[in-house]
Amino acid sequence: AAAAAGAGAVAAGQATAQEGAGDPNILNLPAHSKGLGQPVAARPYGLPSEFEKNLQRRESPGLTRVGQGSVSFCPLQGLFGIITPSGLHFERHHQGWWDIDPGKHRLMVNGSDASMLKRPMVFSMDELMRMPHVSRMHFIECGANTGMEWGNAAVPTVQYTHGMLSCSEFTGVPLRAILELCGVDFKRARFILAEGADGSSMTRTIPMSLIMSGEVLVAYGQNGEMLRPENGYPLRLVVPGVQGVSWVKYLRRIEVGDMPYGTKDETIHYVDLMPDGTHRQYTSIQEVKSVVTSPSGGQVLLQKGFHNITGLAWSGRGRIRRVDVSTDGGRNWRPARLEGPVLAKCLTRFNADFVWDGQAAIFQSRAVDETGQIQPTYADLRKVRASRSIYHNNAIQSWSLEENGEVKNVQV
Amino acid sequence: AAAAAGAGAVAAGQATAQEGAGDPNILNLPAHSKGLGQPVAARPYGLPSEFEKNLQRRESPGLTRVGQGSVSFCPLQGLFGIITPSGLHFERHHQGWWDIDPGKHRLMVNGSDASMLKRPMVFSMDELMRMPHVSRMHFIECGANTGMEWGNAAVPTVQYTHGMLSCSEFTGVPLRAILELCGVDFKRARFILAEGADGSSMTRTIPMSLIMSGEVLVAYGQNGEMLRPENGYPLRLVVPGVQGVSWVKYLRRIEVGDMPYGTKDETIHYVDLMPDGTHRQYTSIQEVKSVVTSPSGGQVLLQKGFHNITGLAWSGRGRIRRVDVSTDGGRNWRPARLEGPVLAKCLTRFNADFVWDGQAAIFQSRAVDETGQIQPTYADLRKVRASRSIYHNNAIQSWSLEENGEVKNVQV
Amino acid sequence: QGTAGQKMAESSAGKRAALMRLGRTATPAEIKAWDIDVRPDFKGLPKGRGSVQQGEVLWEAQCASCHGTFAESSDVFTPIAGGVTPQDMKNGRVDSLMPGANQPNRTTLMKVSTLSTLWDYIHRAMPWNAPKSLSADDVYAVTAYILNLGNILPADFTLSDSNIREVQARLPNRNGMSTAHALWPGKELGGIAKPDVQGSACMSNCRAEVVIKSFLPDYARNAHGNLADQSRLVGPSRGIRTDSQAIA
Amino acid sequence: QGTAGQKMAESSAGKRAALMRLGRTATPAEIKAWDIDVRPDFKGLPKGRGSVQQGEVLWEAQCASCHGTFAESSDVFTPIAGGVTPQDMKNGRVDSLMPGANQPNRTTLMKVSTLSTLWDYIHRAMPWNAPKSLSADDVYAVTAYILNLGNILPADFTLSDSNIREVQARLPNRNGMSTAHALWPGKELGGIAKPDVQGSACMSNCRAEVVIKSFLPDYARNAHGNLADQSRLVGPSRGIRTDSQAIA
Ligand code: HEC
Ligand code: HEC
Ligand SMILES: [Ca+2]
Ligand SMILES: [Ca+2]
Ligand SMILES: [Ca+2]
Ligand SMILES: [Ca+2]
Ligand SMILES: [Ca+2]
Ligand SMILES: [Ca+2]
Ligand SMILES: [Co+2]
Ligand SMILES: [Co+2]
Repeated sequence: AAAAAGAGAVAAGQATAQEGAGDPNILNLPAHSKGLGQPVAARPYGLPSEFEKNLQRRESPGLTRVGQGSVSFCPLQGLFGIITPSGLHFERHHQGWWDIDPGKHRLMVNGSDASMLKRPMVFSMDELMRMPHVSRMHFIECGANTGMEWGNAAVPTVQYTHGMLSCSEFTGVPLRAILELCGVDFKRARFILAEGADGSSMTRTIPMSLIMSGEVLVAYGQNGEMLRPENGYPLRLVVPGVQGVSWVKYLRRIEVGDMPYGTKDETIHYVDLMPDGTHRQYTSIQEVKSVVTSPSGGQVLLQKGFHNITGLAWSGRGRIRRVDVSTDGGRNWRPARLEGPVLAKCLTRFNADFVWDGQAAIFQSRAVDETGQIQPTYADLRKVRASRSIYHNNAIQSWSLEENGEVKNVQV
Repeated sequence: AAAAAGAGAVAAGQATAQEGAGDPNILNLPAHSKGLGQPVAARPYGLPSEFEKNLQRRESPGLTRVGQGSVSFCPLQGLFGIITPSGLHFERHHQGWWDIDPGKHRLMVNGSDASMLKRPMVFSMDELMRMPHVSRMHFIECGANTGMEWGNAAVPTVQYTHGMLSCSEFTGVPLRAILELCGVDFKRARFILAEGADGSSMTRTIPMSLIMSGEVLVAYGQNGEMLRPENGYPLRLVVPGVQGVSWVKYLRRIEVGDMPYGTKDETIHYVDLMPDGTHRQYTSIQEVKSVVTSPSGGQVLLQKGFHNITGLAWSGRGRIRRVDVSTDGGRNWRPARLEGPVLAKCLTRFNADFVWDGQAAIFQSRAVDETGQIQPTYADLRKVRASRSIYHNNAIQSWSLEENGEVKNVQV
Repeated sequence: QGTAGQKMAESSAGKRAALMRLGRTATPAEIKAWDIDVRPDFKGLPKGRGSVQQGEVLWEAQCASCHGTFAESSDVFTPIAGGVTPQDMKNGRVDSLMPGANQPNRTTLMKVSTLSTLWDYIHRAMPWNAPKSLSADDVYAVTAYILNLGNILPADFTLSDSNIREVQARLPNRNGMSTAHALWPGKELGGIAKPDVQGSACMSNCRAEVVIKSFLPDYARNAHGNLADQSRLVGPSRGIRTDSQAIA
Repeated sequence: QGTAGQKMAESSAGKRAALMRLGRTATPAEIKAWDIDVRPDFKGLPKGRGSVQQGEVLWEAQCASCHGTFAESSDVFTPIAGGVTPQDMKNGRVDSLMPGANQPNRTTLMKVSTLSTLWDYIHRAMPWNAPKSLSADDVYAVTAYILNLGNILPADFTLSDSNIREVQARLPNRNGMSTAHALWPGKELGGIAKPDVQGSACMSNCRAEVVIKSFLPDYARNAHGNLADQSRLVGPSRGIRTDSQAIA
């Protein structure tokens, strides 16, 4: 078996324990203090430092069998704040991703029958981008996030347990405004079908009540620029609070209708198996959830002493009201500090102090949203939904800190 | 002279004026609807679409003579919302940029004399990243932004008039907390010197009152990941509301002292020449300002009819309270819609409706901040500061829409 | 040049009229090209027919390479056929979905409750590497063949738009779906208002003892590459080494 | 393994003590290596000396290639010498900074009000491609030479830490700086509380007529590359073509 490398085994760039005249990194001026660097616009579109290459999106070995119908996970263990760098946004494709020419992309709106709307319509990107738009920060989480953990601790790091989660500022047109232009009969048309333009032509049913609230966006912007190809360039649906599969990418068509559509990804997948053998269909909301991202599984703390516990909280039902943190596996809790801004259906970053005395500890976080929903333990969750649901696992995550500094994924 | 190309001269991907059976882009299914795309993690760190290559950071020809002591401007004409994609963040280097090994980087805190603090200290990145941190969204604007326009309309697009402006979520440790660890005598030490590790070892004096407020951060995070090398990786000072040159990159040292430091970039540059021949020294705050980013100079509107006027507003004194928009060169104004969240010392995106009837128009925006400061006209500004100040031009920008659809930079 | 017009405060009617000029009416041919969805009530289903035997030919030529000759393969995806019984077809509920049924896989036929779903999906997305290449008749045929592989249709069956409702009534899991939950963000499906799971707000002494019930086994810890390469090179921690040297 | 400790609610004293263990005392040698700044009151200035003549040799070898033999070049940066008069040295105010003075450039010597600034900057950043390579004596010498090029010091002068205050008193623009403004975010500099410029909140009929006073000339419009290549390929607008074909 593996000999866990303790804190001492890691070569750390500590400023501590300085001997003699001082640190050679200070005494011998580095090349960058004594020379001329690179010019502006050396990279007209910039990239992270070479020293940051370890933070990548990665597949979970064995989870999926083909790359075009797979997932790459976001490296939450190394991220700060609430905005996910677009280059590290998690990916979920069902038939591969494309870089679509936006000049040729079209959005069609039609009805399941002609009486659903006054006029079926076609819009170009030029036209959609002329409409009044809004920008909003929202998380997107795959319904299957943390799905591998329903039965037991299965994967080593927060990238794999929770990395089908990202958060961006999205810019686009409220779908409601587009439907109004088409003269939709909102009394009859209580559902829409959103359809993508990729090979899978992903389809999902979206509730009209959410569209009426103005929250659902036909989005082209993400973190200030256009959507990335992996995230649906040039057009995707943004369905705040709802699982990622409904945020249809490469959006080509909206159909309004009077019943749900029973598509493959709401009948054969993204259905939640309950203990009575039935599947829950059209489960959509991502319920209140949180996770400590540091310290987290696969990390080794370098030293005893002060550490900042940090993590993310979110709820598909609205704002995060509070987050509590435990360092003893859930016996005792104390409130974490929320970093602002705290926005609805958006990631919220939390922090808490921790002084490591060298003893074992178990880190947990527990979020509460503005509707009063409290994140459940695995026991709470399994009591109702057992452990075969695959989707919508929002249980409290436990990370065990061992005396040698290694942090491991456990369930208590 | 140049014959301006009108709206008709531009080949536009309009969904309008469809003839016959329909649009071939719909009737003939595109390759991406009939094939298998690329796998996940094909790009472990993603990039924008190939179709977005026109949005780059660029130098302004003739403005500077060497690339390592130059500026690259952010393409504001194509951005959405308030977050600037880190790859398009404006650059200003004085002696070139570096990609510094964070394991070897150190932060020193010392005093101008020994009585200023109890203990001069050295911190590694490992240690700084263990301290309690915050994440905050702030704009950064070069003091010389719009500097080329003090005398007259000089450059064609908003990238060059206003592109030394960006906005990010920054993560780091309040400098105050670090100074407290060193036992700084806050009564005597009313100034700090911040110093970088690059060739220029950029130095700037920062007021202790701003540090005491907790706003000034020793930051390592930007938009969820580490700072980009061009923006100071692994450590930079974040000084909200204050001109970019004070946000010292590659931060290596903080000295506390009892008088300002009169550094090169606060004595020979970043000093504002007034009509009486004196220079204002230590001008720091970026005052209330806004600009319409679309329609803006160098653009050609494709069609008459509805257009969304959009732009950015910001103030170094706090939150934006309101933005007004004019389409007749400032004779008449109406309130713009502010997109949320509206945060202190952060960009605020505004929008307003505009129906183009084919006539000429002049677009302007005017911001008001929470302290009641109202963005001035060029006449207001020049009455007090004339036109040789170079720095801190926050005048109202005018864009003239001609009948052929071209938008040009003008001053009224 | 240079005189400024007055285009102030457009009335909302004026704005609406201007917005109405964006976009255009979709032509019938365009709608036909893109409106391919088939609903659970079979709205959208094109006329056509295809036999199990035609389906078999098609399957072996265009599907079996990925899904296996008997639709049993999990080489590229979960198995399609298997796990359903004649009893299930009667009840419309699949027994092997019950806890303890010891069914290794949840196959497509164990789950699918609406036949439209299968038809629609194959039509829009299969074969995976050549989606939307099948004719309507092809889709009827191959759907029939899949159902035959699941012993839901006999070998001499021909599936068509006129008998598809009867076949729907044979689907093993047709009664296996529920919308009685609080995870749909609206009232369109009925559902229930109150979420089914709630945590506890307890702050101290919330449990007598903390027992670790599941501990990540070493082989799982070490099955995700070298974790030391997946963590930043500075900060409060490093990634644990799980390369072959470290775990030797 | 697996028992959970109790590390609740650390006292703020405990937290402070733990934080205090981060970082360490800087050694004197380290401070010496990095604390190189020189303040306006010359705190931080190392002892040393250098003559105008030594400076000339150094200048020609290491500086003139970029700044010109007479520090007049604007090839890589704005000129360093020029634009100051004996009268300015008396007054401590540079006349050529006055409006209408018709001075083509604002040189370094026209602006610099504190000699420490020049010394500090040359010491930390010059030569541009080999910063921090000069000895203290070198910096004294080359600073003296620059001042000589500006006719502020005679050719036989030797600048040192003991006479630098006297030279400071000769700087042409030493009285040319003001902190009487509202752009410093604190009270440390005195300054004034009320911003000097305020706009108008007028909403209608704010001006009788709108006259375009400055219109971007065509050559300036076309001097920034092809603007059509600097704008997105979709959206409400395109970039105007300013390539050679379009403007032929
Ligand atoms: C090149 C490989 C390949 C070929 C050929 C192929 N498929 Fe598939 N099939 C897949 C993959 C991969 C998926 C899962 C797609 C996803 O991730 O949504 C799939 C999914 C399916 C599903 C849905 C199963 C479920 O449970 O979601 C059906 C039904 C199906 N295929 C039928 C067919 C038929 C019929 C053909 C031939 C006409 C065919 N396939 C050809 C790879 C293939
Ligand atoms: C390779 C080119 C190069 C060489 C060699 C060089 N310089 Fe410079 N110098 C520059 C540039 C470029 C700047 C402006 C840096 C910036 O953007 O802040 C500059 C700035 C200066 C300034 C500040 C001027 C101002 O107004 O800000 C002084 C003083 C100066 N140099 C003196 C020297 C001296 C003395 C030497 C030789 C010991 C020297 N330079 C060698 C390129 C050079
Ligand atoms: Ca339909
Ligand atoms: Ca766990
Ligand atoms: Ca000093
Ligand atoms: Ca202008
Ligand atoms: Ca139209
Ligand atoms: Ca220490
Ligand atoms: Co998913
Ligand atoms: Co600047």
